Amino acid sequence: MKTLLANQSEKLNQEHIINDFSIEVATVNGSGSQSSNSVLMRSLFHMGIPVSGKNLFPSNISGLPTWFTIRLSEKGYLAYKTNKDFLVAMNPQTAIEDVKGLAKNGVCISPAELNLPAIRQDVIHYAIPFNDLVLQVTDNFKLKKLVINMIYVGVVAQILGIEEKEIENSIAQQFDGKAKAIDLNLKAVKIGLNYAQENLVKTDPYRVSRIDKTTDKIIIDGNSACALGAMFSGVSVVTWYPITPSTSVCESLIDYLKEFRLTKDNKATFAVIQAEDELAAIGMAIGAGFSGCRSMTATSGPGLSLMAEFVGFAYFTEIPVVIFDIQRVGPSTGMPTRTSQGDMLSAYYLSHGDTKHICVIPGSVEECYSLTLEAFDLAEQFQTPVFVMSDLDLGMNNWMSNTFNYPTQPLNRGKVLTAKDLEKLGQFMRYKDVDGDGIPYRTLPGTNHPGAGYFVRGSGHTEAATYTEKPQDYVNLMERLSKKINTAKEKFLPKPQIHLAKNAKHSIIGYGSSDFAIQEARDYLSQAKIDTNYLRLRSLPLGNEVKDYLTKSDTIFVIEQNRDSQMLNIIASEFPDLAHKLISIRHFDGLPIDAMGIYNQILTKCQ
Amino acid sequence: MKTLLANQSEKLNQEHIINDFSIEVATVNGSGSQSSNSVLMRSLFHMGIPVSGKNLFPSNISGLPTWFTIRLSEKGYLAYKTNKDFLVAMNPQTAIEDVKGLAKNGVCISPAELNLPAIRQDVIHYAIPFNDLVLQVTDNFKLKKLVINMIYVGVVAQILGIEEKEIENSIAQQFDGKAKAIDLNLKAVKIGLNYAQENLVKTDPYRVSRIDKTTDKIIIDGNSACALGAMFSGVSVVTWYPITPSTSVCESLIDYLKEFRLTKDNKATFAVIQAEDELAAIGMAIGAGFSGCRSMTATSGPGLSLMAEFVGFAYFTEIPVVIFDIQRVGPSTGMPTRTSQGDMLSAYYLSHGDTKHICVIPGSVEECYSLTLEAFDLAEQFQTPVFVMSDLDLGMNNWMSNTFNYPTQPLNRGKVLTAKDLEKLGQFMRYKDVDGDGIPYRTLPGTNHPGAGYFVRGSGHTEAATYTEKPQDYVNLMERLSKKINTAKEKFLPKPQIHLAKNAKHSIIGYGSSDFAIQEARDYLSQAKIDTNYLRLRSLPLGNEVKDYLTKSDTIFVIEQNRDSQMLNIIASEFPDLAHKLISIRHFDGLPIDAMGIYNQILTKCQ
Amino acid sequence: MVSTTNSVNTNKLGLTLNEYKGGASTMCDGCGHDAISSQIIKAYYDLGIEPHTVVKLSGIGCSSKTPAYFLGKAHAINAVHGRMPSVATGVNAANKQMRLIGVSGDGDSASIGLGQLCHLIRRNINMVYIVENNGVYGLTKGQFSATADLGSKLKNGVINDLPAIDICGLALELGCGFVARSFAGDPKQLSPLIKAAMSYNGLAILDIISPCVTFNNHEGSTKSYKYAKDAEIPLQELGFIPYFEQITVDYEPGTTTDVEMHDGSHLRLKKLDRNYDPFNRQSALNSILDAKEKGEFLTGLLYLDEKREDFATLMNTVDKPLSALTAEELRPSKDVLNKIMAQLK
Amino acid sequence: MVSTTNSVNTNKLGLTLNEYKGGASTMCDGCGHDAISSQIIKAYYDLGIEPHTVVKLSGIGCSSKTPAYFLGKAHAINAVHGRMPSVATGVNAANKQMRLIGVSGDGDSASIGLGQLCHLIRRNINMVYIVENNGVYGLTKGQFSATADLGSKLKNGVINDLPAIDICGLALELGCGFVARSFAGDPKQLSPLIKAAMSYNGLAILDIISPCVTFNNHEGSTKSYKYAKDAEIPLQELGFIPYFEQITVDYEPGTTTDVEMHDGSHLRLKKLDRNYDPFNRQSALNSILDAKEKGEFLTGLLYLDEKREDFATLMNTVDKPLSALTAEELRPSKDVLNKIMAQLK
Ligand SMILES: Cc1ncc(C[n+]2csc(CCOP(=O)(O)OP(=O)(O)O)c2C)c(N)n1
Ligand SMILES: Cc1ncc(C[n+]2csc(CCOP(=O)(O)OP(=O)(O)O)c2C)c(N)n1
Ligand code: SF4
Ligand code: SF4
Ligand SMILES: [Mg+2]
Ligand SMILES: [Mg+2]
Repeated sequence: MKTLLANQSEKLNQEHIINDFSIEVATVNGSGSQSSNSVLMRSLFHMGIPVSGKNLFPSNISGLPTWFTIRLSEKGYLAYKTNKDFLVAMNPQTAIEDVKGLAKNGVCISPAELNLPAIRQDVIHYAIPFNDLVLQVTDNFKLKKLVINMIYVGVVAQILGIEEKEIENSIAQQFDGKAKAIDLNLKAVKIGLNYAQENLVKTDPYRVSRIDKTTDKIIIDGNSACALGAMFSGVSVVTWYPITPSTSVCESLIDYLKEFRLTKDNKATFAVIQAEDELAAIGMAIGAGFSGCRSMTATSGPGLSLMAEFVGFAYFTEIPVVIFDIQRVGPSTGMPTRTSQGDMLSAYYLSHGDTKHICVIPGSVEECYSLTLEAFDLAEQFQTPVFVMSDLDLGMNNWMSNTFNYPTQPLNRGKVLTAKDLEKLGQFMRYKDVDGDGIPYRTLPGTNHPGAGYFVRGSGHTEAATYTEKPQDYVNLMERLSKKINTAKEKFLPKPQIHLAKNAKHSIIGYGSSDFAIQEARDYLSQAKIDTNYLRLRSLPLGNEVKDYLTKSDTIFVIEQNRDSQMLNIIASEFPDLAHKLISIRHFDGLPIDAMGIYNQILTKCQ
Repeated sequence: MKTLLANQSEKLNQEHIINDFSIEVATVNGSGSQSSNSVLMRSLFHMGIPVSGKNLFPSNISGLPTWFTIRLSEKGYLAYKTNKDFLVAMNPQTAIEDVKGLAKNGVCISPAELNLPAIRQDVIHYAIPFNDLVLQVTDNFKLKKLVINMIYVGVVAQILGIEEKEIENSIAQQFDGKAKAIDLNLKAVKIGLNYAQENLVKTDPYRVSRIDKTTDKIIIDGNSACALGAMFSGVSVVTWYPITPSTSVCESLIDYLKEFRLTKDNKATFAVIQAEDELAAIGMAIGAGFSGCRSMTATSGPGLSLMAEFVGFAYFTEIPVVIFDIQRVGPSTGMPTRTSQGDMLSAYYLSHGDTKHICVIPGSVEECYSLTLEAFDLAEQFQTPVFVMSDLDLGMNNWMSNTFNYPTQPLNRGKVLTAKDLEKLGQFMRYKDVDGDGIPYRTLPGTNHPGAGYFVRGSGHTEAATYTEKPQDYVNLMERLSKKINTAKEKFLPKPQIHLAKNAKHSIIGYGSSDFAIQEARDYLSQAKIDTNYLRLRSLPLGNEVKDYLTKSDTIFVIEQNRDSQMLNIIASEFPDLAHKLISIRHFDGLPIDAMGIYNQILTKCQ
Repeated sequence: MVSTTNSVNTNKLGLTLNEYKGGASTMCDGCGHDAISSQIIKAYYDLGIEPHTVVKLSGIGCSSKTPAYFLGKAHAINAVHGRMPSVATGVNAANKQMRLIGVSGDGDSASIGLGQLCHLIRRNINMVYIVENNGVYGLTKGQFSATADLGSKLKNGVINDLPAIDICGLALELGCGFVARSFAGDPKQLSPLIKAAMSYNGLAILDIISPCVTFNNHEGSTKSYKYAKDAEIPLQELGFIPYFEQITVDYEPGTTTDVEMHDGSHLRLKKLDRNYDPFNRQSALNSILDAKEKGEFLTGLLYLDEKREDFATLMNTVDKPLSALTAEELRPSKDVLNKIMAQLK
Repeated sequence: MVSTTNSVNTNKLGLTLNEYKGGASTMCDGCGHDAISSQIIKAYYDLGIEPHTVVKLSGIGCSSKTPAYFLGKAHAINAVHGRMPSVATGVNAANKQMRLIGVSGDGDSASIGLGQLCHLIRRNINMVYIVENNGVYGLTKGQFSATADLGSKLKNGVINDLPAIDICGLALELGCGFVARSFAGDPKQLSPLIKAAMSYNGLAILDIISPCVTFNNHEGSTKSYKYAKDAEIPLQELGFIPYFEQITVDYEPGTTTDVEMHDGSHLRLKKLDRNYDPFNRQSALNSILDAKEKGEFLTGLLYLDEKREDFATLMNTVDKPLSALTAEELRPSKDVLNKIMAQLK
């Protein structure tokens, strides 16, 4: 018996599919499968195989269907793949649909009692008596529910050939020194492993095998990466109101801050305030930003809408604040646990009247970190709200990434006058464009000088921060604000990333979490003899690089994850002269965008 | 003495300027000059002279400078005119600046004690001993402050030749039967008249003379016109929170409703609720709209921002509601008593996620009435929020207009199923596109049928109004919402008004309160041999007429009252193919747009 | 026995309990919210209210989802987070004949929604308003809400150092005419309270401790089943007799009070150990403060004022719902327009 | 005489009263708000507080404009309507050493801003919070606010049929540690109250009736000068002795209470007719309710709790203001990043 699986696998060697397929684990939420899936993913990662993990979960706490997908890709493709090759069908509610959704000749592991094999003949089924096996681990009712998930890890490991050592490592990592938990889970894995080894005849082609493509890589979700960026930006006031999928930005930041930002006598160098709602959260962040702290809040769609009035206030009164918008599917409550890029227009123009905000748009978890660093600098340098436009896919899913670099630049705190400066200057005009770049000087409360104070108001104000209703004062102020944002745009905002292809007849513009799918799609397009240029936007407003790119291209596919072609709208608004070249490619069903979808749409439009 | 003025005026007859100039009255607010200015304006109007009155007032209750401008124009130009010809300088705080601001060879009436004549030699000064004269009217301290304003009415009347009878009529109209007030004010006017007649030597060229250009016309402000539109639309739930300049929409509506919408036993056929803020106001209006009432709320910039979340909810759940946005200068508090068209982008895209709202854009007080009628029909027909985008200039200033027409169409209550319908249908799918136009059927609470109920939620929902997170359900819903708004756009939204000129090389697009200034500017341009086509937008999203117009034009000047060329952005977004033709003409200092400004900008761009 | 048509399995309308149910609950097993839903279902059934005459309202949260799990045939709006009160106000203004029930959470009502709740109380909208109070934001995974008690502990050990907002105390302070507190684990008390609230003509607030088994049911929580059971001190023994049932007089005078509600139903309060007067606002406030100091958890009817006029009455609208008015009633005649035009000339 | 440098026209810092003033007021002549501004100016002057150590905060309204008319050299944020409390919270979190004063109106605080105000109270932010209460929205021309009393009348005859939200009652219910009510027309009382509020370590709420002469000072108004003067019943005679002045003991024990404030100043309360205990929350609540029933307008210090910890204390931050931290204190070292990266591998 012991050798059956091994033998079998050798026979089929010629048609093996190695390190390039996707595993889907279907469970119900609240069942504790997250740890198991993490362990599974990390073990693969530790074997040097590029992986990405995506959690498709309901807006609910427990008992509803949840799917976790792990994609393995030697080429390092990290985007969502609609094809699922290898299924662990633990959820009776969805098992039939799940099996139906499998790719051709897929594999299905399922509890024996579900009797799934009948559904599809082309699928290779491994039925496992989980309920019996779990009794070998524990008879504690609560624990059983949890450890059953580790049993499938063992089964999968055995079938795919995941190294046991790496599973052990991953479990140790997952349960972080908690010996009892480690033992129990290891035991469960072993039982799964053993059962599979002894009872299953491997007839499927899927295999993993150690390579070395993850050296120096990490796995992290975008929200934790944003949190790291914030901590290393020196954030000191964090205000928030929980909302999926932004919650974990603040929750992981709290963890980091508690670990790394206490003084020796356990005093905090930060304040985290859970506000009563988003109006309060942004108000608090603005108060702190005015007072000279690096302050932030994080939210998602509905919270963004609620912040509209205050964000306009901060824009007009020139108060720095960083706002993370982890986009989910809207409008309204929409689908809180699904991803989209549907807030681009709202965030960019947020608030009534003439407002336009600096946005940075990370395209990877690495950029979640690095653009957050930039966001805090930009907010203080330009004394204005800065949005970090992430999304659920980037924010809550697990991504492989290069390790993050320690910031090379010191904090840029912008134009702040000290008591000494004030002494020298004699007089201080809060809203005067002294340097011709549109950026005025400010003072902070606490500056020990009787001339430090000034009056912030959301109504019309002069250069001296006094009240005015004079038409020309208003025009001057508004023109200066434009100029200020222009200075940012021309010199300081994160530049787009441009990939030019030789002989490319077509060009692509994309942004944010679409990057991985776009890169993958470009490879497929090249294979279909359609070479493409690609510009990935990393900030708003759009700068000259974008203009040049538009100018040099004939047709430009603007790829985005929303219904209304929001970024295309923004591009058309900012470069009306070039707008006729734009073609919209949209994906907005709430699932992360995938390469084949893009490929197919572009192919159709090219024909 | 008696004849001096008369003689003098005859001498100068050849250079008279008749019925075509502007009068500016400079006072402080809270001083009661509003009645006097109204009387002045109406008297001119009753003499058959087209007039428009604009009040430039501070965001404050009393004691600060206020200017009221009356423009007389035989040609019927009603737009703001920056040139002031005839000044009544009652405010010592601003008198010097006011005189400096007068047009060349202007006229200045001022209190004798101000000694203004020294300031400008070219100006014709009439110094009046108001403080002495007022003693002849009353010695009541409070009343003196008020009636002094009627004295200048008398003086102006005598100098310009306003018929005394019309002043009498206007006073009667203004004080609506209150005999004591009428007497007192008449007395004051007479004293002004007599003083001027006996003491002044008329040396200025300004005259009025009866014509017949106001027959069948009315004078009204846009907010009252909106209120009338709402009442005749059958509005029954009005929710609001005061904010300048939208307050008078609701306050005049309350007055109208109390007069005309009580039953014989004094019961109300309406409910007006003063909410605690704008979030509550829109929430209440949505609750009422869901329940089958025609409901509305009115607000301005900051309130619009606060409504963002709820408006997205109503869009997504398909609840009718009419929202009046009387635009003022933003961002933030901005200049609450100055006008702008700065909320176009915010309103159109209001809320996070993919949202796009129907907006109607009145270009006159007449349209404030008629497009309000349409707005209520559209909201119920398309089960969606509809914005009426007015502004302070239109809303709070006095405009001459044709009388309003009684609606010719019955109320269009949209697709509502009765108990009988339900009985017939058996089953009812709230969100199903039965007719292929994207518009589903709804039921109302109170329908006497056990199957009438359905579940409204801002989260993902199926055609049967049940909860869903299925990607395809979401896509279907969002596509249907697009289709629904498309149906409106193609067939039901107010069409743009188009004026084509023979041989026009240039085209104009404008909207809202800019209409009067644009029309006037087109005349001046024609005189300068630049004929222009003109399309006035009356709704969003933009329909095929706009596309055709763009297609047929070479260059199109988009004229608007905001910094960021907001409508140009919208046009570019919706017609990227044609966006390269657009040229922005902006005016955004908070004063109403004027013809010369437009003329000059276009002229420069044409050269 | 008088009734012959009503079998034991139907109510006075001939409907079964099943017809008062909603979709399958998606709450966690054991969640207090489900227990409350059951009592709501039972109350409508017992009172024989037609489901389609009810409008269910809620905000966002686990608790706010529950209207989907009862009275499937009612009208319903699951509004945005914390702003259900305004929507309810609009519904009431449009149709004062509909019976409104709002279900909210402590986050929805006491954190983001506190302002709207206060103004709802002030306006005295005729509705039942239930706060399913678990001291945490269940749906966003267990952060403290503003009703979390001082010193109570989260699963991860974090301790709440801010005082709780007391929904009942606040309601009393703002003049609410029906204020009760109860516990999801005490169906005997919950049932008559919910029915009385439904019979009350005005805003009836029920603050119901409803343990979140997933995030706030541990040692150190003051909103757990165990804590509530141990600390609960019921103020009365309650009975409810709907208007269509015969009133029996089998109670000892002096110890029991019988209140006739607006619709003719009767709420019967039997005194327990304490001498509590639920018709005195001031003493109600004092009792709540006292209890808070002593760490007691008082449940029952805290305050009842049968005289306060509800908002719809103050609005003085026509008898029929505004939403039922015809075009003729809504649009004034041409003469009216002409008259107005004449005045503007 | 000890002091030689301080002439009669300067305070202990050597500053004149003028240096505590702001821009010219744009309030209507006689507006209560101006009277309050004068007392604020005087308080800062008397206490010898450096203007630039103060942050003035407000929302939107006539009242909210007034920070522009006092302490011209202070820092200031005139925030959006009704949301000043959150901004104040952020300022306090960033710099707990600044002295915060908020000025708001009844519309700003009790209508649109009610939720934020309640949560400000709950958090106990260290600041003086003044509500210039005139029962109407002055700046938008006189509509009723949520503090308008039941039955009070507008100039146009409209009568308010909703109960008033009582800022002090609410503050007490929510556990505010310093609650006082006063009247713009009573400078003798106002002055010590404002000073005591400034010396209090936590949130000090002052609800000050401040008549709107333009829109709510007529017959039928319950917020007019006349009404307030006639109805006012002061609870104590108040005196304030700043920490830097010598304390005299020239009072009769028994009739007078002397409270030492956090900063060492003393508030002296001399009993008047009534026996009022301002250190008992419950009796304060009761007195307010009693007075409301009798139509009395109680003024003075309603409640004082010197023990409650303010928010900054609870936050357990480093001693210096967070806003004064250096880059080194704010940005963890490279080792920290490396450590974190290692864990993620
Ligand atoms: C504007 C907005 N902010 C935040 C959220 C996220 N959110 C959903 S439910 C919830 C809290 C719900 O708590 P509670 O009302 O106590 O309900 P429970 O889940 O505990 O029953 C939050 C913060 C949201 N949906 N909308
Ligand atoms: C979001 C928003 N809504 C409405 C307004 C309009 N508004 C300005 S002041 C004010 C009321 C102010 O009343 P209160 O706070 O009592 O101040 P008062 O003028 O009476 O001193 C309102 C409604 C606004 N500025 N912002
Ligand atoms: S998370 Fe808590 S509140 Fe939500 S359903 Fe589960 S137990 Fe109930
Ligand atoms: S309107 Fe009223 S509140 Fe405003 S300044 Fe005038 S008197 Fe004061
Ligand atoms: Mg809760
Ligand atoms: Mg007020």
